[in-house]
Amino acid sequence: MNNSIVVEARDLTVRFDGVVALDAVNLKLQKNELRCLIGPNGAGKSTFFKCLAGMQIPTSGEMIVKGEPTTGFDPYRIARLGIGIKTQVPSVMNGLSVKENIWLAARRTNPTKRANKIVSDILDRLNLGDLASLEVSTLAHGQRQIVELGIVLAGDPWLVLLDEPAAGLTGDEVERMISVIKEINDYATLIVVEHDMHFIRRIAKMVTVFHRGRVLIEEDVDTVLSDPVVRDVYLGKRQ
Amino acid sequence: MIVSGAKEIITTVIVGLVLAYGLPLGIDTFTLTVLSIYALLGLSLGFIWGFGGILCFGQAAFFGLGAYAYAISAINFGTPWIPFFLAIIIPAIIAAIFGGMLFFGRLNDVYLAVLTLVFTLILYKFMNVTAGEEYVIGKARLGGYNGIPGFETLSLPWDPSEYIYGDSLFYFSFTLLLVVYLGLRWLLRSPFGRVMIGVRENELRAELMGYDVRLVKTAVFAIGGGVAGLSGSLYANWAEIVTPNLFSLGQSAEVIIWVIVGGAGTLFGPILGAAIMGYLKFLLGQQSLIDNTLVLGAVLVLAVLLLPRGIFPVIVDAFKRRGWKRRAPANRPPRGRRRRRERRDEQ
Amino acid sequence: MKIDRRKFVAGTTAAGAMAFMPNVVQAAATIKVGSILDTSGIFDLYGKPMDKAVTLAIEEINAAGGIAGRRLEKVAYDTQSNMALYTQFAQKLTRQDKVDVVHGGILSASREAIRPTLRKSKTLYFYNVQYEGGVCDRNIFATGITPAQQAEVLVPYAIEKWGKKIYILAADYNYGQITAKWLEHYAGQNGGSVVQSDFFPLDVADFGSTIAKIQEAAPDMIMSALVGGAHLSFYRQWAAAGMNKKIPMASTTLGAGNEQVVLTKEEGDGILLAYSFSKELDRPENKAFLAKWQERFGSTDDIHELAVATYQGMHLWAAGAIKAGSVERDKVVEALESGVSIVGPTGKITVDPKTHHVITDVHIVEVGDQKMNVVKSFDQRQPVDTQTVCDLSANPNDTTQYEIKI
Amino acid sequence: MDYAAVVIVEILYGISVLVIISAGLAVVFGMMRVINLAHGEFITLGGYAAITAHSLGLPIFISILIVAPVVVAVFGLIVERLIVRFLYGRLINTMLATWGLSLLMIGAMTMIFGNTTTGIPTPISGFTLGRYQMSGYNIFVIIMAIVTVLIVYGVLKTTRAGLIARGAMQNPEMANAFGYNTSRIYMMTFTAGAALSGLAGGVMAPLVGLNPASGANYIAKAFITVISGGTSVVSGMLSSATLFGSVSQIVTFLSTSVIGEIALLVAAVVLLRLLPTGITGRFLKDRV
Repeated sequence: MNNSIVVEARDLTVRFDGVVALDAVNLKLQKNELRCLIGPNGAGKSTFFKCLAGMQIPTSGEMIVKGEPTTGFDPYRIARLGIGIKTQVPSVMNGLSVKENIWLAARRTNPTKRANKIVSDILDRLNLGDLASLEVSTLAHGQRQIVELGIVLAGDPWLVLLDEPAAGLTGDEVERMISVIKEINDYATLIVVEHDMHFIRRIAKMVTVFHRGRVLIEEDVDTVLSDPVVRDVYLGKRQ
Repeated sequence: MIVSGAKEIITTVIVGLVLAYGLPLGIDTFTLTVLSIYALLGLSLGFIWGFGGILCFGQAAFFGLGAYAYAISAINFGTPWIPFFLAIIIPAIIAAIFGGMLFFGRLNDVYLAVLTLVFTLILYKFMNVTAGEEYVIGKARLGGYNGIPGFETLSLPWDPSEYIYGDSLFYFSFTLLLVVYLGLRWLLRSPFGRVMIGVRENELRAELMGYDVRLVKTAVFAIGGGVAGLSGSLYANWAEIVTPNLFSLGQSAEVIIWVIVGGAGTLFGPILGAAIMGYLKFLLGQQSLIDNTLVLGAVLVLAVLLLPRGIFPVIVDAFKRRGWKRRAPANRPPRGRRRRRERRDEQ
Repeated sequence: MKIDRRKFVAGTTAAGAMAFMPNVVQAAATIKVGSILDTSGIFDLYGKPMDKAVTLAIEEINAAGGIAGRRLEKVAYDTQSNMALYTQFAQKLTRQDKVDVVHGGILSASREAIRPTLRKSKTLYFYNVQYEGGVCDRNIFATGITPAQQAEVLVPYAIEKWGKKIYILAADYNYGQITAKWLEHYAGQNGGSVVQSDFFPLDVADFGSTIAKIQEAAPDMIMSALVGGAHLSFYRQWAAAGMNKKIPMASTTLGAGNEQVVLTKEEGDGILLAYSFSKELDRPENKAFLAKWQERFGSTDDIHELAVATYQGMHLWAAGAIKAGSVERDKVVEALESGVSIVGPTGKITVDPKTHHVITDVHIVEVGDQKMNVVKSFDQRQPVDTQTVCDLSANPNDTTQYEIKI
Repeated sequence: MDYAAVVIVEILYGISVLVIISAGLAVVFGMMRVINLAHGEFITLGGYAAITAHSLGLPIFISILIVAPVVVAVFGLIVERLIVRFLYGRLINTMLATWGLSLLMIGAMTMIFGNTTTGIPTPISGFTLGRYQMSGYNIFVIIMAIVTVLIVYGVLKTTRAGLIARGAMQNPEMANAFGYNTSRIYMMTFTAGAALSGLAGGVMAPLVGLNPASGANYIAKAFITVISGGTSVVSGMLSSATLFGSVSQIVTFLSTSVIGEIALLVAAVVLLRLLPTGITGRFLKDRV
């Protein structure tokens, strides 16, 4: 097996009550790659994402991370492999402060002192200093996205999974998100599920397009975006 | 949320001393003892519900198990102190096993509620049919509906003829209440406590951080079971008899009422709720004008409708606007997240 | 007489203090009778009439001049059918109210909850309830009928009338288990046999499968020691299946809470019972008692076995205290142990000095038209069950509740 | 074999009792995601309504089949307006409030009717099955269970009201947009559930001795049946009632009724452990 392949899906299939959400998907991911998954609603990209994150058990097929089969792992075991996950709707601890949220993520792998240090680093890095002691439930949607990103970073992951990171962000925040993603990509592998074409254009290198539970095409970003079939599927299906 | 530890210990001890001297002036210690015991039981549910996000409809199960564990082992050992500790450990272990079964099965919400309820019902029904001679544990007959009377009660470890009884049982129970309260406060401040709160806030996120939510919840449930067991063992010492009614639906309902009335999401609230409702019940018992159950029910309905956060947080808010973490009224969460958010909305 | 100086000082101080508190003088002069009963909650069906019986007996005793010239005063608490409140109120009665005697307790569990408290505080205790027997404690007098007293007369009568094969249904707790054993014991003595004994927790209300099982066993009769509201469903379901026409039934429990009135004629008629009391008892004392109750409370509908036992328990205690000339515990106990008897609505009752239980008349009654009609009376039955295990004149320090091995 | 027939009738009867006492709760839970913990007291109230009506001289079948459901429906309507409607969407809060309501009702019924166990005689006489004498009323209960299921199914599946109600429960915003008043639909559904509880009380009244605390005997079983069934009103309730009814009756025949009840509870624990969202949470999802 090629050592540089860190994530591999083999014939991954998910069925819900007879509806096929994923149909024998095969996908490989190189180390330090930044892969974008796109596709219209219901194309299967989010289902694929959930299988990878341990939030969905595939009906059949295999998921392999760094040579180890992870099919059917619970999310916490996936996370313990060093994988950071940001879900579609920000999954944060609403009743806790920004700082406490990030601290909890940092504390799992670090002793208290070191965790405190990591928290302050991340608050700086994401410009969250002003919000540090506010309760997350009081923040705007975009700010919560950033907090969630901070949580992901605090776990010091080598693989980061982001589901629609740009949704609901203001212009400034999008810029910050883009720069953080690029920064993360310096040392970690990334999978980004996204709708927003402009955003994809800004960050993507390789893009995988899902359609009706299958991989339609897997090419570099320019090829994909100029592909007439993709345009058709995407725009046609969207409305 | 976090006051400095030393300051809190000092405050608690001072308030405790004042109450320990003040309360017996107005209320007899026999009643105060049972109020302290109820407070401990309320505290156990307040802890797992308010901080662990586990709504147990059968907290009485562990209360009863503690009382029975004490009575049965006191008859077998003939001394009170080994049973006293067994009455904490056994319910905690049973809670760990039962909780583990539930949480590793990923049961939540109403399903958790129904199974904890069923658990109490099974114990209740079982204990009620143990009148026959064949139901013996060591030297102790389980006694069925009539329960187990006549076991050794707590005495001084260095002088077994000196029983902890009457006033001293009150001071003993009250001290334990303070100790457990401080212990749980300390636990909540520890890293484990924060993880636990994190799990309550958002299980999925805690999982995605790499915490094994099932294990955390099982541990929380076991601690709650141990505290309820302690309270049950004190109860056995107070009442000098244990009966299957300790496992009854009514007993479980009362605990939930205490926590709701006092305020879930705080530790002091359940204590206050238990004391107020316990005393109210006692007072109601001395009149026959209006049915006691009716009043308890009305209090619960009104509390849910008017004071869903409980009395204690409202008092705290009234006294100081700052310092207590107020929850912003939760907006209706987006559809997809409703299930997960539900628990929080309800507190 | 030598006057101890300290006692004298204490006495004068107390007298001085009392001069300023006339109420205390009065209170000290009355005799306090503690009553602890469930007058609300699920057992109030039993407790309310018992409470009335205490009131009536106190009024009668006071009208007759009280005890040793002192009037009686009732101090009552409602335990709300909650066992926890029993210990709580027993403490209150002994510590705060400092009563001279306690009458009360309904369930055996409630009696066992307060018995140690009353013993420790040396407060005399009367338990006036039909119960499983076996309590052996010099501080307590149990004036209710016990299973052997009922079974001893009921079983032979029923066997002679109906046949030898008996199917027993009993409540699944001490009372039911022990009663079933006595029924079996007397069945054996009288040439009968028990084909099956089934026990039901007090909340079981569905007897469909049991009725089918009984038919499978085809006994000559049913003996029931079922207890409480839920078990009442059995009689109803039994009649609904038409079984009451096929297999006759006897019971040691039906009617203790006036259940014969809740059942219809069709459901209840023909069931045989054994009690010390029935409203239909044709005795002058009973008629007088019913008349007084009617006058005091307006209706005699609620009177039952336990209320009468309480009424007689009060009078028995008063007779002992009058004989002793004091309400001091030890003196009253000695007086009662010397063999005091009274004649009450049920006839003559006498204290058995060895067991502190009572020797009483027992009557076999048949339910008919929602009444308990007396068919045969047996005079002065001994508490034979408790007598097999308990001898307080030999072991005055015994405090056990024995489970009688037969 | 006669005995086998008797056993089968008893099993059917066991299932029917579960269906009857669960139906009201199932409708309210399945349609509205509301657990009414005062359900047991609703049943008890139905029982008292039937007994009172009968003692006032009304014919017994009118008392149990009409008076009981109507009285409890009216009561349910009042409860919905005063309490439940403020708590929609907050499952646990509704459970707590209705638990309070149940205590309140026990207290109130004690004050009104007293603690004495009462009842009405069984209106149908027994019949003979081979060597065995059976209760005719048990057969009536089985028939009533079938009728109840058919009514609930029929209303939900075939009538316009049922369709609107199902739609509104699935997607309140949508129903609102179509001009249906969801608040009214909730109100009607809760009232219908209460009527079913009242019917259960009426039907059960001749079988059991009734006292204000009787509700406790029903609520636990009904709660377990409904939750284990899952969210589909009819198929969920039917499947779990069948499972639990058979388990408890068979075990009862083999041992005692308590072991039967414990078997029912253990079956519920095992079932929910294996299928954490109930039977229809896993299978039969799209049924009514």
